Amino acid sequence: MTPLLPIAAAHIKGPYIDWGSLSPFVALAVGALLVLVLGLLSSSIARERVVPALTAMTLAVTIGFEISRFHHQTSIISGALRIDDLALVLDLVFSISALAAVVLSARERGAARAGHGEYHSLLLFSVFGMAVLVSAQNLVTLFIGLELLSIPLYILCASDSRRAASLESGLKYLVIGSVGSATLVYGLALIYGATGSTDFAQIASAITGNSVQAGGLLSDPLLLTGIGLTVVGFAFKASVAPFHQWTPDVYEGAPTPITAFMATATKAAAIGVFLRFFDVAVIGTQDTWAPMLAALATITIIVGNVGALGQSSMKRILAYSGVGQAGYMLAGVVVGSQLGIEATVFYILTYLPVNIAAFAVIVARERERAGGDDISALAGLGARQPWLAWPMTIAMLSLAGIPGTVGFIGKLYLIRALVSGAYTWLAIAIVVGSMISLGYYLRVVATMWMGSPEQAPARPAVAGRPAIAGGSPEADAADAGGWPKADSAVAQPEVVLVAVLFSAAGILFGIIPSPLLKLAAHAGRAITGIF
Amino acid sequence: MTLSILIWLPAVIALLATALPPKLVGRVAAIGSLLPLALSISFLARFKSGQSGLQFVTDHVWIGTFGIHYKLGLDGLNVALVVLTTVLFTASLVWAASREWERPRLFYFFFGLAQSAVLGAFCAQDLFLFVAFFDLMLVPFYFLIGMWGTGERVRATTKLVIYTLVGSFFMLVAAIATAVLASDAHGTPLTFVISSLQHLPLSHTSQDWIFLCFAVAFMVKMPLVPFHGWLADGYKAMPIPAVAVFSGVLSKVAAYGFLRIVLPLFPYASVHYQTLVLLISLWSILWATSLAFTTTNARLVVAYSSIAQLGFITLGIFSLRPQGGQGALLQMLNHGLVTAPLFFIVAALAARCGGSEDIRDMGGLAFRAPVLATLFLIIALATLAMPGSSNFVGEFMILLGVFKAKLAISVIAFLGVVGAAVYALRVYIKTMHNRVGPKAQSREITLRDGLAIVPLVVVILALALYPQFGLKRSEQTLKATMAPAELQDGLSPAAVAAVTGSGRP
Amino acid sequence: MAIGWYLVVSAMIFAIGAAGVLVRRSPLVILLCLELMLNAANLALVAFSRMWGGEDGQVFALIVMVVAACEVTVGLGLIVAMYRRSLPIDVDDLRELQG
Amino acid sequence: MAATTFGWLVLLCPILGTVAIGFGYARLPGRSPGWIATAAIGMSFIFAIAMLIALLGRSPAHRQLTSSLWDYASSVGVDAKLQILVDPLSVFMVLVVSGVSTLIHLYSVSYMTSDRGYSRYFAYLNYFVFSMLLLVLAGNFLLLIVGWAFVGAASYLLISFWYRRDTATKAGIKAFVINVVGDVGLVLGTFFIFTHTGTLSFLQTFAAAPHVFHHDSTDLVAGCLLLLVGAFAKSAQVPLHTWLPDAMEGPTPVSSLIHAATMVTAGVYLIARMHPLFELAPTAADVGAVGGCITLLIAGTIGLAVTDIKRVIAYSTMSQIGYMIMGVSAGAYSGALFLLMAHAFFKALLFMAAGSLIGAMAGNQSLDRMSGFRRALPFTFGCFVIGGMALSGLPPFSGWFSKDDILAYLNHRGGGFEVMGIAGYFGAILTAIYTFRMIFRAFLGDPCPEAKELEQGHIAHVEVPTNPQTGEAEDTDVGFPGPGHYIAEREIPMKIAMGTLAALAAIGGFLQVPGVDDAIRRFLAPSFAGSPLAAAEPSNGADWIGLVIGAAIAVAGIAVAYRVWVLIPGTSTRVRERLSPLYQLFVNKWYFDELIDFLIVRPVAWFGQMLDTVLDRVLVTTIVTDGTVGLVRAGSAAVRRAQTGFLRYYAALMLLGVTGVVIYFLISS
Repeated sequence: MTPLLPIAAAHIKGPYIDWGSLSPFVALAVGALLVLVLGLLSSSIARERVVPALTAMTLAVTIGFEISRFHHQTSIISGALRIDDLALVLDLVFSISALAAVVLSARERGAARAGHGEYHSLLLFSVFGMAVLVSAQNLVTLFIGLELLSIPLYILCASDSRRAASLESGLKYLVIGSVGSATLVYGLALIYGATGSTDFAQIASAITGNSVQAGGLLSDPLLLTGIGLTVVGFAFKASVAPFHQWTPDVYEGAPTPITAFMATATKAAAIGVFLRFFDVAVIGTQDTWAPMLAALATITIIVGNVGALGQSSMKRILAYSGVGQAGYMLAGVVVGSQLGIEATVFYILTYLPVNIAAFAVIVARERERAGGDDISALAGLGARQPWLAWPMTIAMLSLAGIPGTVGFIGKLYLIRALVSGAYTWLAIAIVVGSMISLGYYLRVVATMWMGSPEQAPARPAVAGRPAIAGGSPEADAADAGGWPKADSAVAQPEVVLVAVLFSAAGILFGIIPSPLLKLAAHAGRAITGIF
Repeated sequence: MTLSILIWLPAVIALLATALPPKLVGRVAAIGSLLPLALSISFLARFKSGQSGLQFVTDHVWIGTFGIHYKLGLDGLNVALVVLTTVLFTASLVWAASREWERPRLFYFFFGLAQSAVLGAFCAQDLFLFVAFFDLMLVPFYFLIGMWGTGERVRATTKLVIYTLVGSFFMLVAAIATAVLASDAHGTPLTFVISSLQHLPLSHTSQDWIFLCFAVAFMVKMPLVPFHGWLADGYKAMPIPAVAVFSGVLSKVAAYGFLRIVLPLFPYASVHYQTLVLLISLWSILWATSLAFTTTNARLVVAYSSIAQLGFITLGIFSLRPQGGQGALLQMLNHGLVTAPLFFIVAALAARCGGSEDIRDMGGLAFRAPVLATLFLIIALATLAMPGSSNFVGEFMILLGVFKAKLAISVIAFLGVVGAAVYALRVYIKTMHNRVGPKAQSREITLRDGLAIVPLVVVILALALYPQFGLKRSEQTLKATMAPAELQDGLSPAAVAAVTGSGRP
Repeated sequence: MAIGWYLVVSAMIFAIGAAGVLVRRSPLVILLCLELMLNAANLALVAFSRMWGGEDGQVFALIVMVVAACEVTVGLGLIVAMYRRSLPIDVDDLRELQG
Repeated sequence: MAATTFGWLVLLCPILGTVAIGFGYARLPGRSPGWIATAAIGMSFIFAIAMLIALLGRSPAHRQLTSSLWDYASSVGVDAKLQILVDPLSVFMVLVVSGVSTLIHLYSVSYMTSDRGYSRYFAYLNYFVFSMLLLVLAGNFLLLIVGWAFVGAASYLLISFWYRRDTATKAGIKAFVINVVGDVGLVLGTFFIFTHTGTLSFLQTFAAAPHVFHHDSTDLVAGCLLLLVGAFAKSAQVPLHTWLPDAMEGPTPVSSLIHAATMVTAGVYLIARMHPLFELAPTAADVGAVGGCITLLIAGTIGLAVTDIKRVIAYSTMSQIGYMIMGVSAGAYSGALFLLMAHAFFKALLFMAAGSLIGAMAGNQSLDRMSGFRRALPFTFGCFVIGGMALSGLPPFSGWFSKDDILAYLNHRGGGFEVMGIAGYFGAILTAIYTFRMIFRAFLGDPCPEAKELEQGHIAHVEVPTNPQTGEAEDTDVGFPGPGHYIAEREIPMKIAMGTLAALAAIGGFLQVPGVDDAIRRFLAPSFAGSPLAAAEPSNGADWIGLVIGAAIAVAGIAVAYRVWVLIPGTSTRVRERLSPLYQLFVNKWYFDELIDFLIVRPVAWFGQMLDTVLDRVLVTTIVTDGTVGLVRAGSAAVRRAQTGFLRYYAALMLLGVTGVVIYFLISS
């Protein structure tokens, strides 16, 4: 017996596996499975305490691995996946927002209802899918990643199965999503058919290579149709107009932590794959798809920002604003230059913290009162719960692109990329979008600090007594002057913690953007290394 | 003692003050604001008048990848304005400290933040830094108006912020375009430092559209017609200390922007659009003047008068003649000094007329309030730029500049001078003179208000005796600033000499 | 036999599936139609892989089938859950979220 | 000490007075503010004399001194220092201003006693004197404009001194605005000149002018005409005169000081000061002369018709200044300035006397109510008669020498100027008539009730003081104007002031008797050195002929007045009926107010309305603001409507999008 083993080892030569580069994936997969198993335990402690803790740990470990892998570009699994800085930076985004989601889910009914084990492991699997998606170098892995990302989310959206809205959002997401992925896969099929390869690099060379000889693929209908269908598939995931319509409904219906996760991670993943696919695989046909994407970006910016204006549900507002933001990011993709990629990645990085912070505040409000996601629930928050009001304020200002916040630098980067990419008109579109967006961002801030307009009491300031700020009854009940004790804020410290941390990051990186800029630069170089 | 200290001190003080019990915050903030005041005066004292270049320069790299620097500096254009800022903020804080405010900590925090932002905007020598501060100024005012304002305050503040940000978003694009196009055109690394950009002229076509973006941003801020939509509501809603500094200082940032950025960087466009801008300013002057003597709201009279004044300032700048520029700079100083106390006085009047700011409710207030009446009279006469006031010297030089550039426009602009006399006296007579108004009770000005107003009046009188104070420091820098445009305008070999002389920052 | 015909057929199937998604109101049938769409893609994939003579296409097709199965499972799960909530099994009645 | 030092001291005293009174208003007891103010002006008069002596100590060639304290506004080509110019002209003006002012202050000390604004009044009055002195001492255009505007402001403050009367405040703002128009003219004129000479200082400008301007060059003419606008506005010349009659709302001493003796003559001073420029731009000078001529006629005719005693004197002031402007524009500098001085004496005197009358009438100013004060107010009567005779130019009073000096010069100069000379003589008849109309109606005839009461020895008092213009009750709880008036007969200070002036009015003329002593001309000569017009004085013979004619005309005029108002009392009404259209024209002041209202005020108001409604409301608000907002609103509504919630609808839209995209790519393939 014993002597056989070495022989076997000698004979069965497994392929070399670069565990180091694979480590993030491994960590996620193992963590997800462990969590799933633990979730089966009967002890409630295990389910309600250990499972989230373990999930968080998994993500932490993953983050650790990801950071450790910086600056070693490797492609693994025989070129199916490429672990480079772009992928890693985006993976960081996913993991962090997942971490935030886990923390926010701590008291989530949905989690309890779906069973903590399933809930959390699905979350992890979704992250896993994203990780695969953004490092995919191959149509197949790309598709796998996409589905691995989506299917868990369908379930998570519906996880709060007592609420009809949750189920509805799940089903809507599923159906529309499936249509989307069907379209995508059909597109991929056509591309494969046109180029005869599923590998990005080969596709790219096929396109450009042929073009050198006989004008070939650049105007090959098969290829272009394929690209078109792919555009739609990705656009759907990134909720780019006119494929955005699932977004508001699903965001509103889904449990808020999941919404937060989707709003940041999913969007990042979709934009990431946009970068990978369009700025690498089919970069040759840029002249064809760039105008299309530019048009889509413009439409998205307008539709998203305009749509958010009249909303009353905070989740819907953020959903629409997310649509608009997707438009901005897409603009970065359009440029197609390294600068554009950097700008896009950087914008994603700036988008992550403030959005999480905003959703955290919504989570807190939802648990304090019914209909907590309605904007009216924020009335007078500034007086009663500054620890929630400030993060929300910062988030809104940053999304609006006010100086002193990361959003401002993000816009700077995008516009700079667009201008030098000769897309100044798109920059103007972004600016116009931001102007419109002020309409609702400021409305939120005003509701928190100044009460709603119609409640504003008219009192002569000249009499020395200015009108009371925050016209809502709660605000008036709150003691005049000074900070009121943040009573119910301490009720859920972890949520407040998330809100404060992420919004603080939003300010910090607004003043000292260099670290994020470095990340973005690395990510950008990662891709240009391929060209 | 670097400029950074001066800039950030107010915010820091305000932040520290939030640790105090609400009762004390106001007084501490007011007293604390004396520090930046003293600091700015020390800078003024150490300022060397003779030279045109920057002094007390602070220069650190902020965002290396974009060549964005945290560069601050003083020169003839901004040294006086910096002092003006500290003076007015101190006055407003003194005025505010004697009153009760809801949530005082927050109030004074935003006030300090505002001061820091304004000082930053004045000192910034980097295009992007300027834009950042320019927008940042808005945030505290958004809250100041929205939380402590009166009447339709939320609508007003939202309107104001959106209007202004619309402008400054365009400016953001323009600023970035300036730097990017400049670096592309000359193959130099990307930089936002103004002094460096000065040596990287842009093509005429890009100058044109970039100029327009900047112009819109600045004209909204001032505001000039037709970008004044926010003005009436905004001014009516602002709490008095906020409105005092807003029209006293913030509007100047825009005018200053023209001198600091537009004229040196886009000389071609400045000349190209000279007539247009002059006409817009003229339109604003006439429009504001005519409204100022039709409206019955005392506060609005002041508001419109300041539009007219900013119209004059813009006229001076876009005369593209050194006299006009000097006049404009002096006038910025003067206008700031008169408009702030005017708002305090409007508040005092309203307090004597049952809180109503409608001049139909006022009248005959002078009887038991000779001091108030005298202060008001002095300020009113200064506002209408009566010869003998420093304001007159400002307008004199502005109109002289315009006279040299476009005779007809200056002649029409004089209508504004006459109109000023009408509305200023009208509001003075209708409030202080005539029969006692329905709600009016004549009371002498309180010591607390006097504490805010009297020093400003003293400064006004001092300047009236010695306007040269405002002129001598700015002369060299201003010549250098105007030179490229003058050169572009194809006149004055002196300008040629100046521009070659001002080659090195 | 030219690749074109395969494409035509797959395109038709895709179209039929899409049409089904649009016209049918029962989630079950919609799921079936989604299956159709995916399988249209499969057909195309297989045809192409025949054309190019590699195994990538087949592998892809297999994976697509697996994925399709997953989606359907999830879909059915949702439908069951809705049935448990005794919610109407009709997509047109799912209009709580809108605007 | 140098003359300039005294010049600065002359300026210093009144401003110190203002400050002292201003700060001490609450503490100073009784009449002390008045005394302080009087002392201040008296001091500056003394310093003025010192300045005169110091100046006379220098050789005629070196009698133009400048002195500057510090840079006022000197940058980028503008070179304005805080600079005074001391030369015979300015010294002459300073003497007249400070001298007359001292007396009028003295008069006011008692006249204003009962007024609650006592100290405010004297603060203003001192401030005015300071401004006037600054005006005449200014060494460059900028400072001149400053003084110019300061006197305007002071005049505004004093006109609306009784600020509870809206008639007073209206008159005040009217005066101020018209004066601002004048300032604007001055500033624009300065621009025209400065852009060529490149300096603001007077002496340098005059030195440079001949080299930079060719004779009658357009810019110079434009500049001088604009200077004339300033001069006309300040000196109440047609058509910018309408503020002066209303200015009579102010206390009577104010009318006497500002609106008779000093400020209103600033225009004359300006033209005299700018004579080198005007001589280079004869066109402008001629316009000035014609304007003055027209004014003296129009004002004289109105003076015949109005019945408010102060307004009669006001119009007479206008017409007298008309003479001066005409003269100074035509080149009769010394004559015009001589008349300026004489006029200061007798017109101030007349106003004081009128004030005393009004006091006796308990604030009523209408000639129709007055009569027969001869016995009640002998002293006032005497003063009034002396003033009247001087005004109408009877020999040997000051008015005779001065006015006829001008007219003689005009006739001598010829070239169309005789026409003005003749017009001047016609004006002289009018002057005599309206002057003695006043005297006869107020003092002769049988006494009116107030006069009778006064003969009994106590002043009439009305129980409800009313505004003489509108007749509405005064706002007595505040007490402007003071309840009681003091009249010359009872008050020593008033008596002194009036007596002195009466003496001056009587003998002042002998300062310049043609052929005997040409004191004024010789003294002023250095200021007008090198001016051909100044040199071209008529011969003494011509002068004397002119004087004789003048005297005759004056006598004739008085005779007419005597016949109309004393011999055959009904005449005036009959004349009125016969020439009713003419009378209407005069009594309505030639409809100038209506004209200006129609030509300027209404259009401006309309323009303002238009600007506001059309441009602002419609264009800006509606189109720009609302338009954009509406667009965005519509968009958001559309987006939300598209968000139906129908799953299949979403799918449909999505597939629609798919087809769209695919079609795009197929097309571009």
